[in-house]
Amino acid sequence: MTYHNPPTTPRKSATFDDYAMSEIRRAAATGIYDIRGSGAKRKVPHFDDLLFLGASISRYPLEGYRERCDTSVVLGSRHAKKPIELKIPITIAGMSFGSLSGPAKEALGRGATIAGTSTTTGDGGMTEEERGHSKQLVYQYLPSRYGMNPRDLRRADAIEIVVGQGAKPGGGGMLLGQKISDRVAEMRTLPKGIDQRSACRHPDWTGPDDLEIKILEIREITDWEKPIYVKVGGARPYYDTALAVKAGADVVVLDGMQGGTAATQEVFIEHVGQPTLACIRPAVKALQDLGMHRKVQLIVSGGIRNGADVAKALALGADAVSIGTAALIALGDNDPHWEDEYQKLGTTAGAYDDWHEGKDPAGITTQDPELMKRVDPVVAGRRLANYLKVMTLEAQTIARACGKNHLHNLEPEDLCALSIEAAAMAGVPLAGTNWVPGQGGF
Amino acid sequence: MTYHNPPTTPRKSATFDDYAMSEIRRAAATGIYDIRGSGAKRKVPHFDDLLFLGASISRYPLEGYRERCDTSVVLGSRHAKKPIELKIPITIAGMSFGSLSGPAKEALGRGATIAGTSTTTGDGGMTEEERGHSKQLVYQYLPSRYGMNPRDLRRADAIEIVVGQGAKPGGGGMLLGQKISDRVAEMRTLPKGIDQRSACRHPDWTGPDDLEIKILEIREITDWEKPIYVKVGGARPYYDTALAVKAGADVVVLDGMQGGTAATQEVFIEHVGQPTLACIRPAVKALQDLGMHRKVQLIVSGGIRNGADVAKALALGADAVSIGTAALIALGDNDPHWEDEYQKLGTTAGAYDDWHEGKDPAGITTQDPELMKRVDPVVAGRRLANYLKVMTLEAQTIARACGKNHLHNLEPEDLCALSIEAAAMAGVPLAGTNWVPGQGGF
Amino acid sequence: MNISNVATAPSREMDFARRVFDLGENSLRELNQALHNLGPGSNETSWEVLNPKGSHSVAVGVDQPVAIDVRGSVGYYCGGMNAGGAITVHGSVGPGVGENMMSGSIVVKGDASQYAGATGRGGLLVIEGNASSRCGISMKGITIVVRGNIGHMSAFMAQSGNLVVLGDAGDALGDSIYEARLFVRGKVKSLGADCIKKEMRPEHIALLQDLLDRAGIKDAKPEEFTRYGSARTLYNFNIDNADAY
Amino acid sequence: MNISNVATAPSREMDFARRVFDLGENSLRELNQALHNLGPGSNETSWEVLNPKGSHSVAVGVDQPVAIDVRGSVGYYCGGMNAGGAITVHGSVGPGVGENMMSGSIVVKGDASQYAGATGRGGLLVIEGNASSRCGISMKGITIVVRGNIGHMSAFMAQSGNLVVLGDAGDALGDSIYEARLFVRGKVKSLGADCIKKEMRPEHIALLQDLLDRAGIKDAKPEEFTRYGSARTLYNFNIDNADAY
Repeated sequence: MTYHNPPTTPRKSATFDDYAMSEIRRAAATGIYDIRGSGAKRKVPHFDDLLFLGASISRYPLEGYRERCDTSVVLGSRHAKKPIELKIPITIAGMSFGSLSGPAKEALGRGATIAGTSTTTGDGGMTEEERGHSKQLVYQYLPSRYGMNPRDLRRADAIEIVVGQGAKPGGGGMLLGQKISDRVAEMRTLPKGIDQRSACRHPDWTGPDDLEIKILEIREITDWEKPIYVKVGGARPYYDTALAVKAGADVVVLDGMQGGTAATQEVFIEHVGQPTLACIRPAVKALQDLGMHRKVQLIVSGGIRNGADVAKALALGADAVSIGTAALIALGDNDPHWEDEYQKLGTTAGAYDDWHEGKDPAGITTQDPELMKRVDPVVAGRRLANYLKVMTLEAQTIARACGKNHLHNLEPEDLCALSIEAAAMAGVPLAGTNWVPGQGGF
Repeated sequence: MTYHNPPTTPRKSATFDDYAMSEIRRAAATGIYDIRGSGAKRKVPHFDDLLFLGASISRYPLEGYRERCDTSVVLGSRHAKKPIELKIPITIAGMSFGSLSGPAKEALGRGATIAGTSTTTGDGGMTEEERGHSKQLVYQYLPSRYGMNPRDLRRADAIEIVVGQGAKPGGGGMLLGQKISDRVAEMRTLPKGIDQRSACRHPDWTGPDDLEIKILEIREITDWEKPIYVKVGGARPYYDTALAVKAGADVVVLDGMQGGTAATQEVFIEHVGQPTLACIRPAVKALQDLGMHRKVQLIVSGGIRNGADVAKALALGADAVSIGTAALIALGDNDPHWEDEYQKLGTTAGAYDDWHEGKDPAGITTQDPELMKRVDPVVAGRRLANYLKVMTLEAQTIARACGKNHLHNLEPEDLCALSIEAAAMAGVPLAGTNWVPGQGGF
Repeated sequence: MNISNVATAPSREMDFARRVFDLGENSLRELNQALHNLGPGSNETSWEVLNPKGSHSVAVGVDQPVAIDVRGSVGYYCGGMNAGGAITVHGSVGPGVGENMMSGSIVVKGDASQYAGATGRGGLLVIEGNASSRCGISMKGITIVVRGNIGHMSAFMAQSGNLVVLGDAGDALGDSIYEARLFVRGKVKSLGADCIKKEMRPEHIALLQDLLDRAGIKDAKPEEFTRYGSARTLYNFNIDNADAY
Repeated sequence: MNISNVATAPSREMDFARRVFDLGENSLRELNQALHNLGPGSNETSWEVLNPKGSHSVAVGVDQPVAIDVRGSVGYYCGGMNAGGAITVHGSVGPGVGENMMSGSIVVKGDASQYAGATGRGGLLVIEGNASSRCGISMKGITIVVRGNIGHMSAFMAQSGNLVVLGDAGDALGDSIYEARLFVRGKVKSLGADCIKKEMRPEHIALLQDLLDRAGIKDAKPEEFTRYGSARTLYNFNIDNADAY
């Protein structure tokens, strides 16, 4: 054998990894921070780090017949004359018309209605497609107030006051000029083709004391009929939940940092807000401390993907969950079917998140009339309904295995955790031990 | 079906992985340890493991594109008659002329000046390019004293006494003969083409009591006009910061183990010093214990890549950050554009770190007149300015989301951690809990 | 009968008896429910509200062309989301008067607090006293006429509509403004980012005259006003404008 | 008038009154500021400093060709970074006398502590007593002449310049030396790594004679000295020299 002089093996830095370097280059070339859609992509402690214990021999000594495992949930019974009754504890989160195409919005309404759950409007107002095809529709009341009007307020089945979103707690929005079609511009009372900024605070109130008065106004306008939700991003979940309840909310919607967005600064998405898993227990604690758990309902969102996630969120104390990204994937977003076109856009199926550019090959996050045609609202709606039903079945399977006749009977004691972080966040013991790390309240 | 005898699946060792084995081979072939540039490449707890909470109901955010969020910082007001005033809290770290080419140094000066911040000389003295193009220039006072002279000392806007660097706390430097051009040799008063070692201790003082006298001398020479920084590597940050303050420093520069270097032993880079994240709280504690926090400024460096890193360092108590590696990447270092040439050098874009060999295809870490031409100081300076502005915008985005009108108002209480390690190092609670692991001092 | 605003008052053939509603005796809920119960052809077109004593949400969500006189001062969101009503407040109003108004008119005899006419989409809001900060914030088509002065940050992110001020304007007028038109007769303390002074062309004179007429203002001439609007430099993001953001 | 060093003293046409500065009464800051305030054509070319009592940083950063007599012993860094001044210390000096000197001269009548002339780039440093360890460490062009002995580790990493010693040298002389020239008249306790004895060729005799003349030394001949310099084996790293590192 002859020896040669080997070079050092090339090695990349974990700190300056390819992504960090490419971001520096992008910043150097463009001078503007990266804006993108979708939620936090980094790995954070999540529901996958929890396990259900299942039933044990001593608890079911004899074979019993399977009882019904109920999945229904009532939202808004605290103050509303007409609370919302859902068949399944999974709702479709608010996604703006503008970020999504008309057919996509229609498909969401169709699918949710088949599955017996509600959809939500979003920044940009209520569309006829959505109202028409949704049996139960939640109308978002946002800082931008794009398209807000009393007629739609009264046509809605519930009203969601959006204080924040998990992808950007404390941040506003931005819809780039490319996506402003005639229809979007008209709904938003803005010229076509200009960047549309959404404010981060509401124009006519600040703080929990004002919020209480704002809720009163909306109740008066809608004659105390409709449930009023308050949606917050996962920032200080204990305080935010407590304040929403004190301000009079019927339902608190809590969106963790993995929650999707249509367009936000990458730095915001990845670095601001707490993981969904970390938000639930403090929020539930706030409800319990106020004696309002199960009286004011808690809807949790941000990275819900399957029935196990649903069951775990409920076991930790949520009343329901909400999905955004997962619903879009069910409709066909980021599907390998369009891989060629994703490649042309410099990305790959599964990684496409430049939704603000409006070039979505799957026709979902776009306002391009041609691309939009790729979404058949009937077929896509059916797909969404299928997916919602599967999630529900999965959650039921788990609940039955734990001997529960209603999903709401799942408890933290049914869980254990695979990592110290998840155990501490969820307030459940590490698997195989009775150690709940960092115990001592929130 | 016929059965065959399957071979064992080939399996590599996690301990003797490819990199470890190739290093053994390299050592066996060459008889010298690996010298390279850049910082620690292994994965260590870093700012990515922290999150900002953001504002919601209990705190009010500032309007993202509107409400003022100040970023200015004053350095050296403790003793200097003429402190340094920067528009942004991100400075360019000291990188030696010799390790970098003249055009690269000029580009750093141009970019920093556009962005309203300072640059720093480095081992090897002050060049005209740099002094001419930098509105604010910090002059390093190093053990080697290459090129040190009273005229440049007085032309500088501040003086940085370098006690150590994060990549090699306690170690000296080495510039291999290949990189010693006529100009470099002349500035360093050394023959061309020989290896240049930089000492690890200053030739005329040792220890904190001597340092106090050395600082007095420099103040006397510069008539107490200029801020005097003391730069230390992240070794024993509590004591090192406290001693720098007691010795009379105006500013302490603290460089964590991920900090870059022009040429140091790989074993030193990867195995000596503490991660940047772990250094900040002890240093801030030292300042607080001495009643000097915000009076003596703390600049943190080592692996700063984006505005989130900046915001997190500031929230933990730093007054500003400093960048080295990231600035080089912004200028074009390790750019995939030169992939063919990187391949010829036996490496790949993103992994090239044999900067001491002077063959940098990007023309940055070289003294080769032909390669050097690849850096256009005007274009590269503009790129750096873009990058600095993006980082600042990102940090502002976060600060606004936390309701701050100045980056310096970010606090540890605005943060939570994703891992037990990061929570303990940063002294902030694990997300979703109020558990600060290992609390009880440093 | 006191109809403060003939120009926009609903036309009626007969004047039926007024309905008088005393908030000292009945609840806010009853008042608003009664107003919402009015059908399209209702005869009860004239209402009077006594003793509001700073109540919030007085006459919100009105959706019929009725005249409502409020005798006294009110709290937040008076006339919020008004669609067609002609509301007159004989006193001062709290924050967010006429927020998100769709059509109709609101006349305030006294002063208005923050956020007057916020996000309003149509109709006419007249404030005979002063308006405080953030007047016309995020306005989307409403016309606001203020006899007195307006406070800081007014017409912030104003998208469309008209803001007419006979007195002075505070700091940062029209910051981040889109396509709304601002007319100020007095001094402007400072303009916000991307807001500039613009030429008063004949069509603007005509428009402003019409607005003043509709607000029943006789003692001011369009020529005395200066027009302000968007420089449109922030319409698409550019890094060199970062300081303005 | 006492000019200790005629060879390098600045030439002057007239002898103005001396400025006398008593450090027992005025502060160090005032002394150095006064010296720095001197302009290129200043008349105050002759200074006397009384009662230094071991002060540090006496007459640092002098940048004009003035003569300064210090009466007594001083602390660290006396005459640090001197550029052109002719400084005479009538006593002993602490560590780092004339550190990083650029030009001019410093004469020490007594002994010098560690680091004398460290990193000096030019000019002449004369020590009439002994110099302690690390004399001429990292020197970069300065000429140092010591009448007595020098301590260990002198001329460590010396890059360039001349070190002349009339007495003995301590351990590890010239360790890791680059291109500086060392001349020792007495014994050398030991040589440092890569430092070797070298031949005294005629040009070295001439050079050394010139240096002795400039230092005003009449009682020593160049021929009595031995020259030492770099073996240049450590100039580029080789694993087999690792022991020397």
